[in-house]
Amino acid sequence: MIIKTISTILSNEPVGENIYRIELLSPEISTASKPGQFINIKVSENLDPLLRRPFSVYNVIDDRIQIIFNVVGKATKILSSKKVGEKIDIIGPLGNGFNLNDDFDTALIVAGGLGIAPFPFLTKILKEKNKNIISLVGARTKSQLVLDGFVNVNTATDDGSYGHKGTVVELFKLKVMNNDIVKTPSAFKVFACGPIPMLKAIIELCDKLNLNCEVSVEAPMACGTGLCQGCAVKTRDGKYKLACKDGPIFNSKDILL
Amino acid sequence: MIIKTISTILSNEPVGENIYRIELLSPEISTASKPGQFINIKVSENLDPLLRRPFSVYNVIDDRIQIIFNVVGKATKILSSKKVGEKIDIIGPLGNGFNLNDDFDTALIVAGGLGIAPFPFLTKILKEKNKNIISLVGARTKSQLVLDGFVNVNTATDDGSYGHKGTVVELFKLKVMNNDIVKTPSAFKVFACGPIPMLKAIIELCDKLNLNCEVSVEAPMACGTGLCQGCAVKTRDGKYKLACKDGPIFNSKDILL
Amino acid sequence: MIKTEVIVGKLRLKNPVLVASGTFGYGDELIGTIDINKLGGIVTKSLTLKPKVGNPPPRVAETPCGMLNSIGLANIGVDKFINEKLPLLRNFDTAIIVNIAAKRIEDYCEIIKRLEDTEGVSAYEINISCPNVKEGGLEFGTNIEMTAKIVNATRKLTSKTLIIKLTPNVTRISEFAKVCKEEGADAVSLINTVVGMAIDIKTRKPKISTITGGLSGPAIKPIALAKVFEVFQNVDIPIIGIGGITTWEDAIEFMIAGAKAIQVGTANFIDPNTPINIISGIIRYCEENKIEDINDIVGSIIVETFPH
Amino acid sequence: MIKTEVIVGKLRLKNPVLVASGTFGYGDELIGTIDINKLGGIVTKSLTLKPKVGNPPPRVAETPCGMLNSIGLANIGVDKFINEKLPLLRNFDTAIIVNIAAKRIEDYCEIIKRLEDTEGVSAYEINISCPNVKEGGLEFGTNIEMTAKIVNATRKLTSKTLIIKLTPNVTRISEFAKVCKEEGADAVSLINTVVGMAIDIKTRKPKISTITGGLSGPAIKPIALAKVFEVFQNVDIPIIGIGGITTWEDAIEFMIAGAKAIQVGTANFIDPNTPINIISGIIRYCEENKIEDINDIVGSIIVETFPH
Ligand SMILES: Cc1cc2nc3c(=O)[nH]c(=O)nc-3n(C[C@H](O)[C@H](O)[C@H](O)COP(=O)(O)OP(=O)(O)OC[C@H]3O[C@@H](n4cnc5c(N)ncnc54)[C@H](O)[C@@H]3O)c2cc1C
Ligand SMILES: Cc1cc2nc3c(=O)[nH]c(=O)nc-3n(C[C@H](O)[C@H](O)[C@H](O)COP(=O)(O)OP(=O)(O)OC[C@H]3O[C@@H](n4cnc5c(N)ncnc54)[C@H](O)[C@@H]3O)c2cc1C
Ligand SMILES: Cc1cc2nc3c(=O)[nH]c(=O)nc-3n(C[C@H](O)[C@H](O)[C@H](O)COP(=O)(O)O)c2cc1C
Ligand SMILES: Cc1cc2nc3c(=O)[nH]c(=O)nc-3n(C[C@H](O)[C@H](O)[C@H](O)COP(=O)(O)O)c2cc1C
Ligand code: FES
Ligand code: FES
Repeated sequence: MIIKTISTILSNEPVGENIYRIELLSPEISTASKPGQFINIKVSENLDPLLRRPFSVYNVIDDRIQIIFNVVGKATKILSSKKVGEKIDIIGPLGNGFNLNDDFDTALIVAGGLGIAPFPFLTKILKEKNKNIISLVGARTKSQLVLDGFVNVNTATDDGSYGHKGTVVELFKLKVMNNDIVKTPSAFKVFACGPIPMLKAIIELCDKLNLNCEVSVEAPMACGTGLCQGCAVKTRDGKYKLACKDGPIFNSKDILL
Repeated sequence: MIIKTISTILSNEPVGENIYRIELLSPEISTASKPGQFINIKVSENLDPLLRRPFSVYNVIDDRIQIIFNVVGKATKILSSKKVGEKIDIIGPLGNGFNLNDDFDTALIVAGGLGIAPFPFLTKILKEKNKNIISLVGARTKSQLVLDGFVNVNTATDDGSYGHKGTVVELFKLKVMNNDIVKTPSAFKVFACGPIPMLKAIIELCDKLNLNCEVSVEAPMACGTGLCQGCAVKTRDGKYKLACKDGPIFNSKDILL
Repeated sequence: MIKTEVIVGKLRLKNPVLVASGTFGYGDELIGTIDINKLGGIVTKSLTLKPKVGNPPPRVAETPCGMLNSIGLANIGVDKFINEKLPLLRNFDTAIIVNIAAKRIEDYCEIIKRLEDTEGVSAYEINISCPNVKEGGLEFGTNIEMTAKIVNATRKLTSKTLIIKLTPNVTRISEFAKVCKEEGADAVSLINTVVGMAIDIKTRKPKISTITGGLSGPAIKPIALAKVFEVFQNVDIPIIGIGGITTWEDAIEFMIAGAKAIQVGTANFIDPNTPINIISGIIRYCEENKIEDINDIVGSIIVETFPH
Repeated sequence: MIKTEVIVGKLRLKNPVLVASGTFGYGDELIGTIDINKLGGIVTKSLTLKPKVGNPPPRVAETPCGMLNSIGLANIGVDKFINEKLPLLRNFDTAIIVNIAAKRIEDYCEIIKRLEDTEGVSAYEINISCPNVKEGGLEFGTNIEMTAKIVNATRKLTSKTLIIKLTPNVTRISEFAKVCKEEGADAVSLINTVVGMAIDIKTRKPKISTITGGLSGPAIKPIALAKVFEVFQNVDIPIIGIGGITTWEDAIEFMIAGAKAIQVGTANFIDPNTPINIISGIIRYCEENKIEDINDIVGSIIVETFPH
């Protein structure tokens, strides 16, 4: 069920370099959301920017929903300047969300850059399910690391300003090799979100190690609701799936990035 | 000299039904402005609305400039919701302004609806020049009459809720006929601003009475600076003048509305 | 009570507001989200004879007040539509207009034959104007002889309302509309998307995998409106207006310019309730302007001079 | 130091950023407001043989991310331009490209003859694509034989750079560019405005006195870019890109698509400093991307497949 609602902004604050977190009042969407899903926001009443913009559900707290975003273009710039009390038109929850019914003991969360977005909510639900969690979070530099809502965190920064110096993929390799994961792969499930090159690398590693892995995939979207067929993601059998409906969460075995 | 500046909004308040007044800090434009001129405002940093919107200089107070406007479409809606302290991109002062060098003792100001806009500033300057002033102001209804800055005011409302019941044109006829204007037309100068049908009627009457008359003409504008040739106003010799450069103030003898 | 029914060919629409092909799936995507029964009609995603996976990503990109798309007619194929979608759609009290695309005339015909054997199709819209497929598509829609042949061939196969969807990417669209009329089409719908392009200056690659794509949305509204008026002035055939319609005011503009019905496309992506809001807006406009029959708006433009 | 000079025909431009015809007056309007010497060049308002008063109002209307205009080539005529404007313009260190419009081939020729006798003209831009005049204008620009004749006739009269300004309102713009090349034109500039329309639903009258007008502004940028790329791919002739360019990023997009120079039109109305800002933006882009010569951007698009 898709819910369209005019939601009130409860807070909007910078939480990192060029990174903002917005909290929205939306009882209906909060209740209906699952980790990995997203909401689609119309940031302006005018025609520019025209289309809605998709943002992962960062967290759900009672009747409130949070998003976190990087200011990269005009819509995110407008969002970053929204004031508390302003209203905003949102549709959600959209997409499929992570599958938590697999048989695994330990969740291995891998986030690169704003790929952190879906994980505080996922972490919360995993904790409720008593899963072990290992979090690997990478960013370009310390000021862009936002670690709220993560547990058992290992960090990597490109410039070495915090944690491991290097990418989160390298960190993943390190952790996986020094761990018993390679011995008992079935006990683990990887959840990854981040830029396409990072996801590609993680998928390749998971393929090699035969690890169960789900990734959150970003694709340019026009509708977010399955109407336009715009958000195609290539599948391993040479067809396409829709990031907005069949995804944004895909099993790594299904897709070809 | 055209000045383009990013100006701070000092106040924005409703002053009538659907009517707002904004005060802007702009020392350069304030100093340079003459009554009858206008400023051209980019209300949004985004591409919709695209073009600037022209507004008469309502008043100048020291280093501040005021405009007054009716909410009629998307740009004026956005303007009405601007907060104190926000910045706004303006160009001005534009256009020619009223000619106050004519030989007249008494100014007869005629304003219909938001046609009041240029007159508080004009009134101020006329007072400095020790002219007599008679003001005729018309609106649809009382709640749309904004009389600040006028002196010696006679009002008309379509619904009779305040002053004469009827149009400002009727009021003009009444006043002119009951006055010595017809006898000594050269002592008077009419300054009119309002909707086209009103201006047409006033011009016709002034023609008949041989009254010196200047009108402020609104035409759809793209640039406001003489670049586009968009704001054509027909002249009596079958050519066109530009409302933004040759106007918006025209002698009633020159144009054909 | 405002009379909102309009007639296009043999097709009675309870109101003039349709949803455009490719912007509403097969009509089933939003069941439960919006009240389908309120729509004048649904135009399905273009169906081809065989299923098509469509073009590689990226398939969409935003442009000023518009968007580019190159979906490449990704669709489930006519048979699956008949078996899986049509049975659902039949239950709704709205017109089902099946949009058809093909690479060859024979394929257009074969699709119609298969659909003629089923229940629930109200009319056909023949897409000869998709800019995003290698064969068929624009090549047909910019070629007047080919247009004539397709209309002629499909007309023979059905007595249902036959609507031809035209492309704006031609010098004189009214010449195409004229041929459609001559060959027996009941109506034309215009416009399909305008060929457009965008480049990512960081990668220097086109933002759409097929380099160019189809431009839609408010940006093209003035273009669409001019095309509608051109056809209205020059050809006596019912027109369905499409292009950037986002508000009820937009819809009224198209009707004043000569459109008997309109389709909402890109605006569905922003708000799936757009068509419903447009319907109520039109009714309000009629009430306020004391228009009893919506048809009185159609072509009611007041012009003093004539365009050149 | 980035090399910003580009060469179009025989014309050396110190940078690729020009202002478009009809959006910058005769170049004298903004003297004192912006630094004219920084511009790559000025394209004048279209000049006709005799002065023209232009079309009746309303002449402009805003549309989503764009505007319609129907100025009707209001201009002071070539003689007054030569006597009153050119002497001023000559003083600036920028290319002066005189844009010419006419109803008859002989008039195009006569205008060029008069201009050939004066000093200060850097190049000609022949407008065969104005949508807002009854004769000439679009009728020329959508007719390939007429296009050939005009280029042929004007080419004979001057050894200066001859640029032909094309209309997007045709099925295949590259066919027109090809003819221009064959007849000896040095370059093509594209695009002129797109035919469009808007209606005031209160009065049911067109918002533009001539019913249709020319659509310009960001809305048409994707269309213009597709046309530039179509010509770049198919015809070996220098291209000047025009259409919706508002930011330096837009300008870079056009250059990547194949434009050697670009013109800023509607954006001048919003901010007359746009061209200057674009020039500095392009230079910054070159610096950041270690591009030493601006010409290296031209046509540097990376494409895997080819458009259809
Ligand atoms: C399912 C989904 C969930 C997302 N969740 C988040 C999130 O939680 N936090 C967050 O910061 N961002 C998220 N994004 C990306 C976010 O939607 C874009 O950053 C946003 O749309 C940019 O809008 P803009 O107008 O500011 O930038 P634009 O001006 O539209 O673009 C600026 C730059 O970002 C790129 N870009 C724009 N949209 C996308 C996109 N959808 N995918 C990849 N690149 C894009 C453009 O190519 C351009 O380089 C998500 C995207 C998807 C599809
Ligand atoms: C020189 C000049 C001075 C002006 N001074 C004032 C002023 O002091 N106060 C004020 O309230 N308004 C003034 N106006 C009119 C003002 O510019 C328009 O109301 C404004 O541009 C509307 O913008 P919008 O986006 O809100 O409405 P839009 O959505 O653009 O239009 C809404 C409605 O207003 C009409 N409209 C829009 N622009 C104009 C125009 N320029 N002339 C006539 N009708 C128009 C449209 O046709 C439409 O019906 C002035 C206009 C000019 C040319
Ligand atoms: C994502 C997308 C997919 C489309 N798919 C089709 C299609 O399959 N068949 C078709 O005839 N038109 C298709 N169109 C064109 C629309 O039906 C419509 O003609 C066009 O988008 C203009 O209308 P709009 O501006 O309201 O979107 C598509 C448009 C979009 C944006
Ligand atoms: C108000 C206006 C007047 C124009 N006048 C002319 C003209 O006289 N001659 C001409 O060749 N093009 C004319 N044009 C077209 C522009 O030069 C340009 O080709 C077009 O506007 C597209 O560019 P833009 O989107 O940057 O404005 C005019 C455009 C506008 C908006
Ligand atoms: S974004 Fe439209 S189908 Fe996924
Ligand atoms: S508004 Fe452009 S010339 Fe007057």
